[in-house]
Amino acid sequence: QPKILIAAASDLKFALDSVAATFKKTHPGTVDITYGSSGKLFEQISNSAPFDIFFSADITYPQQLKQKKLTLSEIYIYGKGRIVLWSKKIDPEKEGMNTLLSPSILKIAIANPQHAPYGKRAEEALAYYKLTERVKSKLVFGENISQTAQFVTTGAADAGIVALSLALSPNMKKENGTYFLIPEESHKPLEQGAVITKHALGNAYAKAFLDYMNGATANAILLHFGFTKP
Amino acid sequence: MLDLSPFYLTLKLATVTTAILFVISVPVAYGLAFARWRGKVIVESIVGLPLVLPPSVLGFYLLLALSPLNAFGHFLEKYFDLRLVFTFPGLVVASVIYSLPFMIQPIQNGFRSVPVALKEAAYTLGKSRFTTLTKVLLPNMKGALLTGCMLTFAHTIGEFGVVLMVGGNIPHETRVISVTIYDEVEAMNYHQANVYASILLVFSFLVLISVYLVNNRAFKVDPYHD
Amino acid sequence: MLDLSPFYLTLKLATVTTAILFVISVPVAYGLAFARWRGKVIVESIVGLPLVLPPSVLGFYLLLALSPLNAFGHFLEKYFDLRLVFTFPGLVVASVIYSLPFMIQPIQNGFRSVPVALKEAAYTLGKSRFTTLTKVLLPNMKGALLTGCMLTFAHTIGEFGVVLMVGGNIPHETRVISVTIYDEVEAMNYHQANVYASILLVFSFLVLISVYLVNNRAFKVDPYHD
Amino acid sequence: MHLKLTRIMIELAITRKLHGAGGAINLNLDVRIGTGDFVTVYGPSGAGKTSVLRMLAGLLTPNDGRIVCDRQIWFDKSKDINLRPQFRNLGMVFQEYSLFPNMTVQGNLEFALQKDQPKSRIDELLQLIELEQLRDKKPALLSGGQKQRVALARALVRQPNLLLLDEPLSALDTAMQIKLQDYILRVHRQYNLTTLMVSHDLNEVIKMSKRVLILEDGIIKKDGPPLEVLPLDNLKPFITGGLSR
Amino acid sequence: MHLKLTRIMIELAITRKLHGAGGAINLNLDVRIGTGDFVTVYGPSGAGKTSVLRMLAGLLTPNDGRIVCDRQIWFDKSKDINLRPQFRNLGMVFQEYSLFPNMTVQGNLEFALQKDQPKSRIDELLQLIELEQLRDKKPALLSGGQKQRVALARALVRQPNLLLLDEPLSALDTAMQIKLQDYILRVHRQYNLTTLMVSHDLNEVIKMSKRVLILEDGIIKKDGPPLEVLPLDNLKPFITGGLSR
Ligand SMILES: Nc1ncnc2c1ncn2[C@@H]1O[C@H](COP(=O)(O)OP(=O)(O)OP(=O)(O)O)[C@@H](O)[C@H]1O
Ligand SMILES: Nc1ncnc2c1ncn2[C@@H]1O[C@H](COP(=O)(O)OP(=O)(O)OP(=O)(O)O)[C@@H](O)[C@H]1O
Ligand code: MOO
Ligand SMILES: [Mg+2]
Ligand SMILES: [Mg+2]
Repeated sequence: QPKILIAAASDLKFALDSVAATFKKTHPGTVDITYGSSGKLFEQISNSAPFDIFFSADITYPQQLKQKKLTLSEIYIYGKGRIVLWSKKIDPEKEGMNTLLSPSILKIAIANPQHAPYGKRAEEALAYYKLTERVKSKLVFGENISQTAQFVTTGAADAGIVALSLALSPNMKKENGTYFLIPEESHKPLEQGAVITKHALGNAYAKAFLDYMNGATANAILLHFGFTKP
Repeated sequence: MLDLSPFYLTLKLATVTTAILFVISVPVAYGLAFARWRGKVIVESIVGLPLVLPPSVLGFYLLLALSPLNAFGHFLEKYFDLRLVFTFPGLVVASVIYSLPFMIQPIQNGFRSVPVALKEAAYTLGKSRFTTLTKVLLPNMKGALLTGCMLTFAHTIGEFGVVLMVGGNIPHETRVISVTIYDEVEAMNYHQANVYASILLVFSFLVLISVYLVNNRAFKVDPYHD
Repeated sequence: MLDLSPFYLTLKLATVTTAILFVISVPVAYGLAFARWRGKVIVESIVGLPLVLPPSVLGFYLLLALSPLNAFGHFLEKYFDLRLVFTFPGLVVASVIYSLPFMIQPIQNGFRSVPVALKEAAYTLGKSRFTTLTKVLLPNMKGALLTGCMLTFAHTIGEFGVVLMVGGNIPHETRVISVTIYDEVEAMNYHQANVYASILLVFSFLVLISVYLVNNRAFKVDPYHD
Repeated sequence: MHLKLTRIMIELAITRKLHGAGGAINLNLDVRIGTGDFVTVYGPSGAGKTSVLRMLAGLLTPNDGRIVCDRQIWFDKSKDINLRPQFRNLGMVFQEYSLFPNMTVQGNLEFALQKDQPKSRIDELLQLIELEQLRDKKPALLSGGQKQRVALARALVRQPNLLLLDEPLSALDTAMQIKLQDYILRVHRQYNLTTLMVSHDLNEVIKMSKRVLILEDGIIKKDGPPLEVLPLDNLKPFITGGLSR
Repeated sequence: MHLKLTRIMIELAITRKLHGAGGAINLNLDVRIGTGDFVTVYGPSGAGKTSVLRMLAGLLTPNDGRIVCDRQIWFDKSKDINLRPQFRNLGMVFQEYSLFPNMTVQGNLEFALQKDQPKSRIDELLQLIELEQLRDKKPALLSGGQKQRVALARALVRQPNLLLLDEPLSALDTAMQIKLQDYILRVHRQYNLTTLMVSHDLNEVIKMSKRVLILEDGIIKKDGPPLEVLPLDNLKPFITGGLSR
């Protein structure tokens, strides 16, 4: 019975669960996935965590692993992430980014730009729209993109910049929010990279999974969750 | 360029939390230690529950409760113009709930370790329960009080999951030292993280040393027994 | 479909951690409570330090220390064939360090609250220090021992940051209940999270209630004083 | 002028079950004590003497009956009255001292001081018990007899109407005993204090009290003047036993 | 046959500073006690009696001097010897009982039992102190005198060579005192125990001991047979004082 353990960035939560489910139908075996912030997972893999594949929200982490010779494959860019402005309080579709200036938006959640890839992009987008200074006092920071989503879905923050993949997930849709897709030109691309790590040595199942990610089914699922092909 | 505000915020949070919890815990622990009503164990157990919830989960539920979209948070906002999420007062509320058992448990045990005879002696001298509490019971359980305050204070300093959730990591408002160090680690600024952590450790070490020095003096095994 | 393995792992972790810490803490607290050498406060303070480090930072440093890439972890792997990171034994080591002060501090205070006269009486009866410890001191500080064990046990159940960092959230190996609930919250599976949290709370509540019931019986204020 | 002898300070009619050395004891009392009387409770170890004082002080609850002091009901089972110890104006010397370990000798006495009392009262008492030089020491450092003296002084600070003394001088040498007995008698007379003392020292009982209650197995076996009710034959053979050896 | 009178059990030559009621006391002793002797230490409260016993037991460290017991050095400042209390084979009754609150009456006695001793020893002693019915009770439930009896019995369980009794009968009624005095004397003679007792009860001292050390302010003022060194005039006026009132 083949078996792999995957470490994946939290923005992949729903997409990768679906991919794994379909994968298992054609490739019987066990696929366990541990989600977390890309930085933490990178740290753990660097210190010999038993993960076979690493899906990062930011391509730089797999690149660093490769430099450290902790990988077994090339880096595979499985998609580009997008960010959205999400709110329960106001429909951001109407005014786009300027929604953030509304007096009824008291708190805006973004992921921590210091270490979360989605946070960095959010910050860039704010700068692009020259909002940085004007909303600075409204910002609150989630540890990763999931926590940021919790800030807005619970209503603790009035609006937030989260991953499109999360906004499209059934669980977040249930929350009755609306979102505005932030134009791509406002920030650097969110290149999502995956790599097989040293731990998978001799594990063909890991290779099979990554190959499957490249296939049509997986791509359709990824697209459904808003990950466009680069 | 070291930002000192996290240290300041942390110290403030730990001090305020410890003070509030002390004031809450002394009467509650007193009641729990001496009361004899049946339902007591239920209260005792509820008081212990915050301990078993993972901090970030506790934080999440607090976030829900305090969110202006929900009844309680809405009530606070509407009638008191108070929004607790992502504010320092909110952190205090969260820390108080989170650390409750660390203060109550040792103090309750302390109350029980004071000989009943002392309480009785104070009563026959006509002293009220309050005077007996402040002049006889508490001074004879200093060790327990100190244990409670120390565990609470240190625990609040190291507190992270709840604070991150309820506080939202806002610089100068809710970004305490634990969150700051964590951010630096995650950003792989290990040097900066080490600097912060070292300062925290050295500072805490100094605080602990002075507390223990004072405490040991207070506890000095009386010279009759050597 | 509820996965029960996190509960099992958590219970195992909390039990093993509490047991190990108890065995470590009794002698250490004994030494700290009664020893008179000068450097004592330094040890006391060091013992208290794990408290002030944010769990995830402590976890990070432990990860570094135990990683086979670094000296200590390498040494363990080479000579004992022991890898602690991302394994259950590693979680135990981390939890023991993390909860150390919660066990030592109350026990140390307990030792001090037993009247010296009892120790003296045992000695004049020719009893060794060990017999005096087990038959006289410990039985007369049950409350303190219980406080230590309860705080440690509950704290380990709720422990999260350290476990996540050192354990790495690996199913059936290091995915304890705190991490599981957190994962469900992160995935916005609030229903599932609530189910897990409720089971944890109800279970903990029952444990706490029974501990308190037994404890209250042990502590029953003697009927001469009513 | 009132008839001092007829005024009653304490009416005690109570029962309480105790675990005695010879099986269950049923402590069963029905006594009246006049204002300003000095009454001793005498009886073998475990007879229930301390328990009687504790019930008067409100520290032990009778199973049944009533206690009236100075026309105020302190305890009445049928009416469900049980005045808390704080409100029973009395002074008590505990058989096991119960000094406050956190306070100095002086602190223990000052704690008993009431607002309207002068501080000089403390100095007076410290001098009486000959512990002025140890006033700043904590009880843990005192000898047994020194502790007992502090316990006595502490009970005397308030000058209450009712004084309960549980073997107040048992740990003291003869000279100190005599001195403190004389002092107790002096304040007893001066302030017309009603005093209930437990003592097993025959000499002391004879010297101090007008009335003795002989308590045995929870029941008052005899009640009367010391020379009539005490087992005085215990006195002589004892001394001669030693002398003639 | 050996010359019993010349064998020395204890050699005590020590000094220790104490906080006395009249300023600092310098406890300064130089005494020898013969094997099988019954010696009483008599003196005012705070004179240092308990401190002497504590130093013998190894619970208080002398500032200087040496203690030799049965030819074994227990303490010698100059040689830096200080035998731990556990290894000084003695039995001690503490002035304040020091019973173990976690054990029952019987448990307290059994704790003192040594491996080779029969359990029946406990029953014997429980019977002697008349507490068989309370054997399963914890000390907190006992009366003062009952506690004192347990403390005495506990010290007697081991039948040590040296017995240190700190006011062992002060809380008991006369009848019980006489009974236990007789018992102590019996075991003392039977096992040739060396016994050092602190007591302030003149009758008791006269009855029990062959030799009395009068301790005042830390110094032995007199040393001799009870009838020669005790202040016997305290006895008579005391009783008559009461009787003639
Ligand atoms: N709350 C209680 N319930 C039942 N029995 C008790 C309680 N308290 C004490 N006793 C028992 O009652 C008896 C009388 O105790 P008490 O302390 O009144 O005796 P006493 O006359 O003062 O004796 P002593 O002279 O030895 O001090 C003892 O056998 C004691 O064990
Ligand atoms: N460790 C100590 N250091 C200094 N002084 C002490 C110490 N322990 C006791 N003292 C003091 O020494 C004196 C003698 O105490 P001790 O207990 O030996 O008296 P005692 O003769 O047994 O009196 P009593 O008959 O009242 O029990 C007291 O004044 C006491 O306060
Ligand atoms: O997906 Mo991230 O690494 O939590 O921003
Ligand atoms: Mg009594
Ligand atoms: Mg003494």
